[in-house]
Amino acid sequence: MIISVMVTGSPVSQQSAQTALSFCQAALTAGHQIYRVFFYEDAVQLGSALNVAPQDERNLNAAWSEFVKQYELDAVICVASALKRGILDDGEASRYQKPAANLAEGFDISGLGQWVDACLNSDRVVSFGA
Amino acid sequence: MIISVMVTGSPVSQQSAQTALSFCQAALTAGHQIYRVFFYEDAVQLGSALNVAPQDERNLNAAWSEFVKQYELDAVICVASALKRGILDDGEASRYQKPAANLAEGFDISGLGQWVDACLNSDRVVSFGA
Amino acid sequence: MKTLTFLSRHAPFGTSNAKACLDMVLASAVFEQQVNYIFMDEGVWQLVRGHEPAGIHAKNTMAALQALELYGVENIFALEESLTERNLSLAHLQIPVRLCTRAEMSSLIQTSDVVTAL
Amino acid sequence: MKTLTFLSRHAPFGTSNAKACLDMVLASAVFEQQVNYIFMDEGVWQLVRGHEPAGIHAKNTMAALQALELYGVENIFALEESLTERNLSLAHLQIPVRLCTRAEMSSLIQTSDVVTAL
Amino acid sequence: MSTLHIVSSSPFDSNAFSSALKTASQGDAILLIENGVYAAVDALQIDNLMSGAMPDVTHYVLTEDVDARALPRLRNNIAKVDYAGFVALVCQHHNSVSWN
Amino acid sequence: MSTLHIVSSSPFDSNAFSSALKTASQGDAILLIENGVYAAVDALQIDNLMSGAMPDVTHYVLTEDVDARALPRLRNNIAKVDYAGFVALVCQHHNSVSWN
Repeated sequence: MIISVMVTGSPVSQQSAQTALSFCQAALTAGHQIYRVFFYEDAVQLGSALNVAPQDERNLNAAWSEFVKQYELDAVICVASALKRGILDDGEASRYQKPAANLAEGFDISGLGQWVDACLNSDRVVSFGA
Repeated sequence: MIISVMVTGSPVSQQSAQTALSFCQAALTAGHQIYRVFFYEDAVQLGSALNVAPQDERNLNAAWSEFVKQYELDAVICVASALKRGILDDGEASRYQKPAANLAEGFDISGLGQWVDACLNSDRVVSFGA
Repeated sequence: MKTLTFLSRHAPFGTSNAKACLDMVLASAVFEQQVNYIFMDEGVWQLVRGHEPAGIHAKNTMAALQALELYGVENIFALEESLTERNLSLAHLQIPVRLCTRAEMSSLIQTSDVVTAL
Repeated sequence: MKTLTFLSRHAPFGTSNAKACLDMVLASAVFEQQVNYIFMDEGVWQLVRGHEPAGIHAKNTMAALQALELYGVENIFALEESLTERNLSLAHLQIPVRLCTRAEMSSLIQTSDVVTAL
Repeated sequence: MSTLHIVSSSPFDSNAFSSALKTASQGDAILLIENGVYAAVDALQIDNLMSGAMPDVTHYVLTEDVDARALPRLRNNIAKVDYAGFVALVCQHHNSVSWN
Repeated sequence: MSTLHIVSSSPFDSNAFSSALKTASQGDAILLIENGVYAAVDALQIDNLMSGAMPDVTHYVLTEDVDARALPRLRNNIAKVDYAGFVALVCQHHNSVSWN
């Protein structure tokens, strides 16, 4: 089946981004296809390349970034959510005259329409987090 | 009185950082002294200099940054919370070999001990958000 | 055309859930899909007339809710038992909504292609 | 010396509240203050023996809880009615805690200099 | 020695208000802010929570949060305070607990 | 046509499980994950919620989340699934609702 996944919870203070990653890995293992992963609201912080995890804890940002790169997944960070939270790619950083960009590899910043498009083109859709 | 304030909620997805700012402004207006404001957990995102607010919405990061600069307040971002969420000053960015720092003006990054110290040196302590 | 149903379950202002749901509804409307927008649980507080959020520096989203019809979002519901639990009636609400029972809501959910609760 | 009381009201793993509260307790202990650590409401789930969070890639914080005494944190309480509501008893718990009634907890709160609920 | 209990979550979907209510001692105060102000509405579910509440605990609600949400009707015996009143309540009580 | 209701918040401090329970139709399934697994424990408060529940709705719980939290005793008639089972449940149902 073709599956799309939305994540909305904060990756550090809520479990949902971890649950979503395990779900996506299990979906691929079962032979399903992931059409798109969409990060909305606090979940856009998963796209930060600046985070540093404690040595004895999993770096969930890095795990997600590696996962989407390995399987060449379409991983979209909602632009409206990202701007409000200071997650920027080079284009947005330059547009808003900010001193740096911080988007990790593997993610694209785009609009909510990408999520609606995913809903229209997937057999199943699952949301994680609040 | 000498008052310290802790903020823990996400500045974008929860109201608590807004409430805390209004509370601090009212405390100063009433003639009280603010010993320290401590940002913990998701509230450390208030220290990001990269955020961009929609034109018709208040930029709460900028409002807090201006407030602490105007009154020369001691505004501390918890280092453990900040590293996990990718909020870095120049020192942390260089220590962890990250390509950029993103801490806004007016904030310092330091440890939880700064909050305990605030508890010991304040007449009143109030927490906002969770 | 697909049927996209949104369950808005959270109060306005305290968290960003209400606004996040509204933005999704508006984005879906642009794609000219069949959209159901259901206010339930704490979400029904979003509909109460007279919001004045200037004192908490928040944006009043009532104008956007009122403009939904212009965007082609016409199926706007409020779960009747959620209103009743909160001692609210249609007279308290600023925008016209259809009341629905729990069974009607369950049926809307079951016949949707995608359901998003925010 | 001040009395700092911490109310840990949230379950482990689902959110970071439990860990955030524990870190604060440890930081307070370093300052050699009088610390009360009270588990109540959903927080009592943190004490249940046998956590195996490897499957959700989370860290087991039980060792840190067990080490609290070494840090001088000796006043660890669980609210009795929170355990009862969840069908839990002392036998389910991994670390030794003192049971307290609601009235005893209220009294601990009133005689504290600072109370932090997380 | 009395405590100010600050409640910021709605009683319709969180146990914060209920827990504060059961914990408050005589002479304490409860201040409802943010989504906590929904605990000030006149509704059966709130009455039920209040029925076992300690007497002699004063309830306050933050005006700015009530106005933002346009609460239709408040239950009896709730005093409104603005942010200046919030600060005054913090100073009048020995300590505070924030229930989220 | 049936729906998978995914509940991720604890019934002891959120209305998510209660709301899912009241919304689920015959033939639907409820999957408890994250803090939602506390709705699987054998306790009076959960029994009370369940008493008005629709029959013929299957309840599942995510094994990894149960193990992490070491739930002492589950109520009857709950099936355990792992992440592979979670994916299978999503595919078996026409759509899903995530209750947080």
